[in-house]
Amino acid sequence: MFAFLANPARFMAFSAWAAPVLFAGALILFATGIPWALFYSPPDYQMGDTVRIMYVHVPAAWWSMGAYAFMAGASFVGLVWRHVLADVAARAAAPVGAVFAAICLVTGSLWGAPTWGTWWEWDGRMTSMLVLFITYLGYIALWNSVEDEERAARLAAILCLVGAINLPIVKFSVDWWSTLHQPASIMRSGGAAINGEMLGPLLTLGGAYLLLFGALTLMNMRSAIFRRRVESAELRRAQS
Amino acid sequence: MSAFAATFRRELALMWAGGGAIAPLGYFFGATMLVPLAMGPDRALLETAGPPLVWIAAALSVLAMLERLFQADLEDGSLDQMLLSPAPLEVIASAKGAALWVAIGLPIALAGAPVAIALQAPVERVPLIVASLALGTAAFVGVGLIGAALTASVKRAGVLLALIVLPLFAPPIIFGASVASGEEVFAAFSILGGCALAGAALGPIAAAAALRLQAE
Amino acid sequence: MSAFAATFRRELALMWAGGGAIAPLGYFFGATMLVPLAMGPDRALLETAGPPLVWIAAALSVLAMLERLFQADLEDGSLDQMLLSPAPLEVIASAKGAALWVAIGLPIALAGAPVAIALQAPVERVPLIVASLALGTAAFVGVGLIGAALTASVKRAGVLLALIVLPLFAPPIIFGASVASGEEVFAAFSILGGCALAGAALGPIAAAAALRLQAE
Amino acid sequence: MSARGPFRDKPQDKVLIRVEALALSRGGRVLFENLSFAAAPGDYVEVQGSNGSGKTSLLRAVAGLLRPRGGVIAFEGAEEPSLALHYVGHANGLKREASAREHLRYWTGLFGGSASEDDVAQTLEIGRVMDLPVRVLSQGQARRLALSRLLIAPRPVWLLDEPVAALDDAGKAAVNGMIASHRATGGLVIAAVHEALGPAPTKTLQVRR
Amino acid sequence: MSARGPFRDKPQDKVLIRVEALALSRGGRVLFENLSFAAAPGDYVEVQGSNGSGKTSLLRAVAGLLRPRGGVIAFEGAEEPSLALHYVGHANGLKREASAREHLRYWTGLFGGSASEDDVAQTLEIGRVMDLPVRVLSQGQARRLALSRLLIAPRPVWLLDEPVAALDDAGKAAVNGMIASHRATGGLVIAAVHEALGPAPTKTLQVRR
Ligand code: HEM
Ligand SMILES: Nc1ncnc2c1ncn2[C@@H]1O[C@H](COP(=O)(O)OP(=O)(O)OP(=O)(O)O)[C@@H](O)[C@H]1O
Ligand SMILES: Nc1ncnc2c1ncn2[C@@H]1O[C@H](COP(=O)(O)OP(=O)(O)OP(=O)(O)O)[C@@H](O)[C@H]1O
Ligand SMILES: [Mg+2]
Ligand SMILES: [Mg+2]
Repeated sequence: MFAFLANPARFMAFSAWAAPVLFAGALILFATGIPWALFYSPPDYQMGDTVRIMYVHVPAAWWSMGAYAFMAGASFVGLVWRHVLADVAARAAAPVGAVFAAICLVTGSLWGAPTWGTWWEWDGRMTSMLVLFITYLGYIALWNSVEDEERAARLAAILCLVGAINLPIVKFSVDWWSTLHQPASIMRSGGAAINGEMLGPLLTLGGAYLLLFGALTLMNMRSAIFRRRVESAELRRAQS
Repeated sequence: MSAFAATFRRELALMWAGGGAIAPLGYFFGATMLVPLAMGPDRALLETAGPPLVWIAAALSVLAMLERLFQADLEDGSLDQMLLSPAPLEVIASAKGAALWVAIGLPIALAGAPVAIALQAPVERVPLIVASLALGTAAFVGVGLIGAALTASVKRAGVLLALIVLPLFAPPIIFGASVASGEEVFAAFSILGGCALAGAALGPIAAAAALRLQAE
Repeated sequence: MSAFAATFRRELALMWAGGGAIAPLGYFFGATMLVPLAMGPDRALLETAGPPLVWIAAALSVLAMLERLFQADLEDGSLDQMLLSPAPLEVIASAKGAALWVAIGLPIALAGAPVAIALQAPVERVPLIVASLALGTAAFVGVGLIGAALTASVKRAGVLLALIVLPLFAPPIIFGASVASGEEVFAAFSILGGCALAGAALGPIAAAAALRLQAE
Repeated sequence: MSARGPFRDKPQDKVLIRVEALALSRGGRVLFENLSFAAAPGDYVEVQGSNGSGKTSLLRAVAGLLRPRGGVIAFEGAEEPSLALHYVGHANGLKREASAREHLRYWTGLFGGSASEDDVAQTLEIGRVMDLPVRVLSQGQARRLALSRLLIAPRPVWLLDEPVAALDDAGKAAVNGMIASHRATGGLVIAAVHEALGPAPTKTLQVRR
Repeated sequence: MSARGPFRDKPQDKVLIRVEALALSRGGRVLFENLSFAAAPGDYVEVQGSNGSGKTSLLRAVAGLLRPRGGVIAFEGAEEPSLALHYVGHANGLKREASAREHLRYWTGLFGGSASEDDVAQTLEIGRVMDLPVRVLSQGQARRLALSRLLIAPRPVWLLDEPVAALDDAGKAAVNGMIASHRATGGLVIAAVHEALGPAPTKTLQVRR
């Protein structure tokens, strides 16, 4: 598929209908997932209704890591095969991933207040998530502070690959430091260990976040490509 | 436009050239983030050690900007032009100081709020911490001007600078930290204000005197 | 003399030009000196908070040296010469890293002993702290090379650099601090060693890749 | 370049420079001793000498940036000594990240000038790069920007250290034009050069070790 | 300067440079397009053009420091491409705090040279300042030090950007001598200049916007 989309013109044609479709899909999943999570799923026997924050928190956590993994893949492709579209994709995904990471941090912190009695603790998972968030900021800042786009793309790709070391740390932090945060109960070997009635809305919302991520990234990519076209048209006009 | 305004404007633009007002905060946030990483998540410990550490981070953030403050001017020939300007060098030095404070002291003071909370300071003390950071960074900048001017012609000045400046940072840190931890707030505040005033008044004068010796 | 040796020697000489080996320590001692000032003389607090803070000071000392590591080379034209040298840029970058570590990592590790004692660490733990600081600063330098190379052409790079580098400093700090406070020493040590190795191996490669993009 | 430079707005002081028995040393080594000369309004003094002979040091001493080892340097007729001179040295005094326009604006504030940026830019033909950061300017463009300081605020004495280094022929002509109109209004120019600039010097100083 | 330069120790590669349809752009602006030329061993190519026309950019592209927008730059006959060239640009590549001698020693290691420091210093007449830090050198002395890189290790191609900027007459003569003996041993020189150096160029490139 990547080879197919590698051509910017074909990509523009594809994304012109793919982005709205993904967006619509995301809306539908949100429309089913949110009421399901808020009204039709059971409260937790320990945490009561606050457990509903989970439906925002956990998908955001998943896809902030997913977005970074996507960026790392795209950066690799961009570095090795010098593919412009890969650079654009990596850059386009970053703000979305950063917002997901911020949502995860904020909701986690909101959730922590009633359940753990603290807004913030420096446990391994929270810390590594914060590190991931900062890495996102650094990545975006690096892109913005180098003028030449091609150079910015390569520099940012190097940073992205180096920062990818943090992903396994986020994922496995709960196993390495047994502290406050929940260990993985869904994505773990041996199958999910969570109440099925909670699993349904959680997975629905996970899908909704994914589609949203896809839609926003495609839209960012499209606007970046449009901007480049406008700029090079202006350049040509200025030079003729 | 006066020499003060022109210098202030240019310095601020140069300091912000990197990435807007967000930029200076990175160092501060970064430095404070290291604290709990290193100390572990022990809540009680953070609660006592945290707020003072905000002050250390603020001091080091200012310090990080000082090394090249006048050194760069010396190397690229800008210092010659400042010396030849009809405006007193004291005015120019204080414009540089003011720009430094706006570029880094003020954002640090504002950023002090979330950081203090993350480091477990009680919420009602946060406005006090912000105000004291604003005063304290002004004192740091005043003292820092002197150190930066003294070491402008020294190779790898950074460390000599730290040796000169950090002892002078001590009083604001001590009283700032005591504001942050809620002890004798009023007395500490007035001393902090005194430090800031003294720094703002004496810093540019001493710095100008040192700078006049640096050209050759 | 090989390109590695020549670069190493020159960089070391330039870093020490300021005031001999004493110089880089000033920042470190200064930064750690601020700690008791800010926290007050409470012995129990210092005992728990002190050793980790040695790590923060070490991280910030390395950070302070990074901003101009490659930026100065880019501005004065030295980077062009490095790119044109027949020696691989990776070798040159690692020579710069090695010099940085000898100039600042090693002295900090040694200085860690008196500082840890001053901050009330138990004496029998001091050799461990020294060894872990030596490993940890090596990891900092490796990561720092990457950050410095990525930001070499950026205006006011300092803060972007901190943003990029400090998150990657987190693992050595966490495990270094756990050595300092005597928890799970063996596991922490091997992870620290891993960080140092990874930094020393990957740092110069990534830095060289970034540097090749910086000339224009 | 416009014949009526922007510096013509105010009539300027007529300043006379008198240097007597000047001795300079650098790092403990004596560069020269017993150099005397005088320069009057309208004069163009050329300083010549081999590399390292002390031309730059002489100019910096006259500018007051380098303390002489001995002798007298007097500016006579300067009402306000701090408004007496401009110095353009080897170092351009530019910041890599600031644009040409920002530099002009800064100097206007620093030196109290009233010249229009665009006039100045036109004289030195840097209009096209006014909004680029200095980092990307070519060597000659940066030198022109440094020279544009001369036009920002009027000063009777110009001290120029190899002013046309890195300039092309058009640039050299522009500098010669600036010097000519400066002298015509009673200005005084001392320039250190390796190759004669163009105008016949009223006086030539040979700096020799 | 000694007729037998220190670079004569090994016989050097004969390198031929072929540039075809070269197009350069800076910051999105095209400097020139469709520049072609070839230079053979013994050639001296002079690059001319006004300030900001792209001379420096051309040299940097040939050195491989600037990626061209289009076209071909080929070094033919270079056995080891990384040993093909020396580049002396506007920036001297010197550290303020290191002495001249330390620089020569560093370059010897960096470029793998075998020339004696003192021979090199003698050719460029900087022997007297060898142990001073660059910070205190005069402009011309620093430029001479930068040029001494050319003699540290043999390279068939020399790319020189205004090599004699800030040099006095003796310095210019020394550079001309170096170029002559380099060409005599099959070397190739491309120099960007504002004023012809001295040797009659085999080829003159006009860079024009
Ligand atoms: C700011 C603080 C927090 C951060 C940064 C954070 C971060 C994360 C991350 C990164 C994940 C994804 C784990 C994975 O898929 O491997 C996650 C999952 C989860 N978090 Fe949090 N969290 C925070 C606070 C909380 C709180 C306060 C609670 C509840 C008491 C909580 C409950 C959960 C649960 C139940 C999961 C799902 C675990 C799973 O099934 O994998 N989190 N969190
Ligand atoms: N600290 C010092 N110790 C020893 N010598 C010094 C010191 N500072 C400067 N010098 C010497 O003093 C002289 C200064 O010369 P100056 O810069 O005035 O020369 P110049 O005539 O302008 O030369 P150029 O034509 O190269 O610009 C040089 O020879 C320099 O080496
Ligand atoms: N990022 C950029 N944006 C716009 N223009 C740029 C950028 N970078 C370089 N330039 C322009 O490209 C040209 C580069 O010229 P270059 O340095 O090659 O000139 P040159 O012929 O060597 O001039 P000089 O004789 O002054 O040394 C200049 O006009 C410069 O302003
Ligand atoms: Mg000179
Ligand atoms: Mg040029």
